[in-house]
Amino acid sequence: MTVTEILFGRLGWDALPFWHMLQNPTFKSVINDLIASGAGLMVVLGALVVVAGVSWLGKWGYLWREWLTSPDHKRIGIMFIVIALVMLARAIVEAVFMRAQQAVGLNGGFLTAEHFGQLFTTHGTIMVFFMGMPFLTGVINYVMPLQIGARDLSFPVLNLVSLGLTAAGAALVMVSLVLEPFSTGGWTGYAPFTELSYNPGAGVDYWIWAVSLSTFSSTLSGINFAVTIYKKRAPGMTLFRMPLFTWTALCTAILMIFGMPPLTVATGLLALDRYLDFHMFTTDLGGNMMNYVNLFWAFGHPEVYILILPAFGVFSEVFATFSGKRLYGYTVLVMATICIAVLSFTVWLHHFFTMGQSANVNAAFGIATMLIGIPTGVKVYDWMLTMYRGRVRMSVPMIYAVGFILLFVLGGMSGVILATPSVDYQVHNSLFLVAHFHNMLIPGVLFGMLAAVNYWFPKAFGFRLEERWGRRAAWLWILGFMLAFFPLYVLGMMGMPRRSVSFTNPAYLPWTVIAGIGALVALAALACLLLQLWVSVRDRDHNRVFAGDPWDGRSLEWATSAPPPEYNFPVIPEIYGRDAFMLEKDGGTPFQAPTQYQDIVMPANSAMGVIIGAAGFAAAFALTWYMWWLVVLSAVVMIGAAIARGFVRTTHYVISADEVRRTHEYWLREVEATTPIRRSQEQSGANRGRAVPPVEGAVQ
Amino acid sequence: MTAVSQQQKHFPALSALGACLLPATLSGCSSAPGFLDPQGPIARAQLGHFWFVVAMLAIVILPVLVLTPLILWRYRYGTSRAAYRPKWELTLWLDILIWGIPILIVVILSVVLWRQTHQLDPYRPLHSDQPPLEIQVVGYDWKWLFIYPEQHIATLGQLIVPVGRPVAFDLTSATVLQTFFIPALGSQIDVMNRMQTTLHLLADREGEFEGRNMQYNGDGFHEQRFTARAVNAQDFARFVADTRHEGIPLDQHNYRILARKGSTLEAAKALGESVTLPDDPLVRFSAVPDGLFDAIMRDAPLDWSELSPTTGGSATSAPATPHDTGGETSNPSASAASTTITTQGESAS
Amino acid sequence: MSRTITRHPGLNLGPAHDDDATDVREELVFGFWVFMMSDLIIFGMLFATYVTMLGATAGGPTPHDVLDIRPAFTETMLLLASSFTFGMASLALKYRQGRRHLVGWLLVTLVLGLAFVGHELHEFVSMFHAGYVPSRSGYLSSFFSLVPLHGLHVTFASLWLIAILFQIAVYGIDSQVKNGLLRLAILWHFLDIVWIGIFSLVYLGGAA
Amino acid sequence: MSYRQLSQEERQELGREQRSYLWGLGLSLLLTLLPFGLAAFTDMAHLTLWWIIGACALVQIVVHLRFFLHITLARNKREDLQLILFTVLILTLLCGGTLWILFDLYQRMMPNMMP
Ligand code: HEA
Ligand code: HEA
Ligand code: CUA
Ligand SMILES: [Cu+2]
Repeated sequence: MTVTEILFGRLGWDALPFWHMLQNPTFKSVINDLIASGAGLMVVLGALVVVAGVSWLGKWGYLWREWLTSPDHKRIGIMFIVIALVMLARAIVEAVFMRAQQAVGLNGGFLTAEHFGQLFTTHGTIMVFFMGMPFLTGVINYVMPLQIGARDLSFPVLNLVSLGLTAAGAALVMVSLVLEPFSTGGWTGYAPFTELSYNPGAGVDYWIWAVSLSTFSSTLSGINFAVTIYKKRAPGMTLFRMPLFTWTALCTAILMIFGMPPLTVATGLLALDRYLDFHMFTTDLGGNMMNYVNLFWAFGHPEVYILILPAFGVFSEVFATFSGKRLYGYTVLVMATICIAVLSFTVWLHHFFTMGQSANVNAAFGIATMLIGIPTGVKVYDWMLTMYRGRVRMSVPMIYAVGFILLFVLGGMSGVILATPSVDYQVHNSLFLVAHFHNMLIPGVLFGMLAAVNYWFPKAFGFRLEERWGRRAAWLWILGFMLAFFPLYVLGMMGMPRRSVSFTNPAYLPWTVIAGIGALVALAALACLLLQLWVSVRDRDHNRVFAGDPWDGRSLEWATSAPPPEYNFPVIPEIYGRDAFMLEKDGGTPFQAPTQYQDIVMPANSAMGVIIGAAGFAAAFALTWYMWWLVVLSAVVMIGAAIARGFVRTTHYVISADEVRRTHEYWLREVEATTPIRRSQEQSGANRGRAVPPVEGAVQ
Repeated sequence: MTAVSQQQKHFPALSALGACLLPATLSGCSSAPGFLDPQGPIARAQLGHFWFVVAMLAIVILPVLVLTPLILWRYRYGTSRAAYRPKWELTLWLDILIWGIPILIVVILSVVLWRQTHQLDPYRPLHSDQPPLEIQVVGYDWKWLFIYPEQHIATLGQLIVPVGRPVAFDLTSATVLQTFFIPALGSQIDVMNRMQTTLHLLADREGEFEGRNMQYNGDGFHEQRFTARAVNAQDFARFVADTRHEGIPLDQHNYRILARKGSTLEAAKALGESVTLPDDPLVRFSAVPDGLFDAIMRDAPLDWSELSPTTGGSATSAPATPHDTGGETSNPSASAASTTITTQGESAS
Repeated sequence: MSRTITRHPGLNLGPAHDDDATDVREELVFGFWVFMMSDLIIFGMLFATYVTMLGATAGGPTPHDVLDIRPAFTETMLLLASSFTFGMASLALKYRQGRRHLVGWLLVTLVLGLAFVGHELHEFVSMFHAGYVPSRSGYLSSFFSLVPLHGLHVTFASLWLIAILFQIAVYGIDSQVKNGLLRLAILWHFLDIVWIGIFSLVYLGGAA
Repeated sequence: MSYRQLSQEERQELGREQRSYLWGLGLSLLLTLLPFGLAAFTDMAHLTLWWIIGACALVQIVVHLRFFLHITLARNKREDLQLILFTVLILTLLCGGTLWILFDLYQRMMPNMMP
């Protein structure tokens, strides 16, 4: 063993994305390597720009104190969402490349099979683990403690660790653009294709460790959320007075706690196979690949509900708020959510109906799957009934919500079709399936998150998002989605398989072209979103809502300033019913000064997140490339940090009652000075975050 | 006459409805029949079931699609014509309705699902007065080998089956997980190394259908296609005889070439076959040793010393030899509904 | 003083102990318990996997050849005894029986835990010598993915115990040490429960 | 924390809790020794033996939960019992499902994997 081999393991020059082009310059390899190198360059440049920018502004200290080590759930939530957006940008570009490839994919196209394989694998992995999960974790992080009247999560430092682990996983995926290759095994990573004998390279290992980091992060977040909701609710906030978003957050948390372990087992055993010559899923010596598939989906199915439930919660809030009306069937909605969460552990086999098990098994799991349609349907009808007899304002979150309802039921329909084993035998692994899950993920998860951003952005940053560009983005989104994915239903019925770089049947071509156009429309929607963001930031003074209640909100998060102080509530509020803030407004008692202020104890900053994240990244990277010394080193750092943490005794600091009073009284004065507005003025500069009392408002 | 009609009688009317609903789609797939243009009883029953599910779901989905815009309009902000009840949150009979109807539909769907799943279980042999033709399928990266054990022949690239006679497939993989699928005939099924799955299909029309692997297995995945040809009994007998005479032996040397990574076309070239139709290559093997399939399943790498190098001798018992006569050239079992589909498909081409 | 109200799993210190920290403690311990439940799913899936791999011997050693219930019995006794001594330590903490008492019980527990790990390691080594290595068959792979994972947990728990002993040396028995001990106790008893599964299902069931 | 004189009541409670741990220890010993003895020293029919082992294990788990982890049925607003029951439910679903699925698959395609 040479020194370089010891130091760098199996990492060599051939990991550079342009290496093959230099070795073997064919037309295709040059194009593909140029694309890959461009992507790698973007990563490097992006990192450099960020580093240079922060240094230029001299903001390292600020970044460290106020963000990276801040245990404030609001800051952490925003950082989660930033990670999600960065990763989203990459995954979108990959999606557009895939659609472009298939639009010209009749007998060829411009991408190599290997490159295409990496594209769908990273796209799927990122969208699920590094876009969807951080996004919803971020939103829950930000909103849930505010909704239950808490100062922070139960375990703020653990929250930082979760953030660090997710960031580490995301960074690992990004690094794989510079030091190639990534896995081609899909986001599902089915063994034995991902076993060492079929895939000896570093790609699968990147995938295993990136996913593992994300899994640990989500498990910890789930625990944190669940305990917070159980133990930190404000006095009087019984379980059945919690806002629906908090309910969905609770169910998501429970799904995270119990749904992630099977994935840990699946990827862990796969790693044992690859690193220590185990035979869990290999084709020889008694390995059993079917169990990989089984374990993966025992996680995979709960996972899709982890993704969708918070979106359901967001839509529940949006429908009620923008219909100016109570949520129809609150209790029923809660029950339906719980039903969905529990049932989601009973259906995972529907992802492998074609494996060869007997009809009894298939039928049982098929029926269990269809059962989920019932509570989901009830939710849909409850949302419709929430609008019924209300006064519906078609603001941006509402456009997403309506687009969601209309498109989601179609995706649900294709889901039930897939749940029928005899039909699934025909459309399994086809583009019909791809259409189904994008039909759930985009109008469901993505629209949900976009609605959440539009809805809570003013709370987080103190100003509303600009409305016009937001509407354009929303409509383009709906259109782009339909163009991009409805053709895939047809293609799937025609037998076109998923994950296929090219095809020979000319009949597919018109449909793949339409789908390609759809992806471009979605890209235009993205452009509108960015414009919306830009215009909003530019005009932020015009759209300030310091008083904190721009939408005539119903739940507790609207009862504090925008943005809220780090301790959220100067005094923990007392709760007397559902829609707590609306109750106060109904009773004419919002914005009260308490009789007495008290010192507030807040968690102190901690570097644990950064340390564990950095060490986690180093360990994963080292494992991928076989740099054993670094593996040991980072393990020692992690354990050492955990032990050292046990010796830290200054874990809190105190904000004096005086300071709290000053801040609060300033805000109350500002609220007093704010003219309340009617909903017709909601989108104008007159909206400074205070609503006219409901009784007057109702008169229209 | 093949008595498989048991499986085809499901929902012919719905199939016809589907055929009318999707003319554009059908014209699209004229070049090779698929799910939407079934060529056998299994696929036909599956298509029927598909439309049945769609129809049942329409009952609960259409109200959403229609009523949502109506509600949005009627209760839009600023209107004064409709009632406004900001505190209304529950009406019992509405709740009974929104739980009851979906439950009812799921119950109906479940009953049908249970029956159909058992009926269309790929392991379930098809009823027929003809004995099934046995074919053993082996998946490689990235090609399919079809062994006809009774005939001691094998093919690569094309699967030739007699029309109207059930085919019993035994399947395995010599490499990673794959899925064997001929959409026009029915069910896809996983093939896995060291394991054997079973599939029963039947073609009731002559024709060429696309077949493929559906489960991603690497760089050559998109090329892992084959053509399934349903031919009449005489043609099938001729195919068997020709293959016995003209095929190359499937011996250790050729097997090793065959098992290398690569597409069918590459394998055909490496085996020294002159390929006339690059899109539709065919390699024929004679003298397939007995027990080859079992050996592939049992041990990797193959132990050739255990395999007897038979040269087409009929080591197997008599009744299993191919039926050279008695095949039907017509389409005895095509139902009215499926005829509609074919005509549409054909007229569009 | 009446009976302590139980607010969380494991031993509850009750109102005799400081302070305003009770709420924090309740959250911490409950959170840790939730974490244990998540961990339990991992073990559960590995148990199920193990059962499905019983036949995957690939012509190699069968469970009957591999498993020896006598060393496993010794390990069971060690672990059970350590659970009990940890319980005594918890009581020493709760009833403020003094630092010597507490540290004494903890040290006994630690020794028992380390003895368990050592004994198990010894068993694995002799298995390796007999050629029963994970790369031999799917069955052995599943054995070595389940049983050593439990051993790894015990190792980490022992490390944690050592860390807490050092904390006691530095800070005495303060609130944070108590929080740590309450959680570690839960981990310890939990690992004992997992071991009941391993001993019964893997060893007794396999040797029968 | 230093040594502290216990009140009468506290002393009683301490005794009670010590006895509780002893009970736990004794029952656990019994429930371990019984199946172990049967497995090691008798030629009992396998099926019966497995039933006994399984039953003893389950009872012993409950014993540990009760005497070492202090999980009781007392109704003082505790989430942990619900949590355990929920975990048991999910475990049953996941493990039961896994066993059902995989053994069914074995039967259909690789009978040699049946133990
Ligand atoms: C949440 C999940 C998610 C999302 C959103 C998407 C979005 C898209 N996906 Fe993806 N996809 C997956 C999850 C997702 N996908 C998964 C899991 C797979 C399977 C992988 C595998 O096979 O293993 C897959 C596979 C997959 C394939 C491979 C199909 C095959 O197997 O052949 C393709 C092909 O074109 C594709 C296309 C697209 C396109 C065009 C979009 C477009 O909709 C994307 C366009 C998106 C935008 C333009 C984003 C808009 C911007 C914002 C929302 C952010 C702005 C917000 C603020 C500023 C506040 N996807
Ligand atoms: C957010 C994500 C999400 C959601 C919410 C769903 C929801 C559902 N999914 Fe989907 N699914 C995925 C994401 C999602 N799925 C992904 C990512 C995959 C593929 C992964 C891969 O292979 O890479 C997949 C794959 C997948 C399969 C596997 C197919 C195959 O591999 O061959 C199946 C099969 O049963 C299925 C079914 C369903 C069903 C029945 C629902 C139901 O929950 C839908 C319920 C909703 C409705 C039914 C509509 C509204 C209801 C009414 C209006 C009331 C009336 C309804 C009835 C009476 C039924 N999904
Ligand atoms: Cu899959 Cu056997
Ligand atoms: Cu699913």
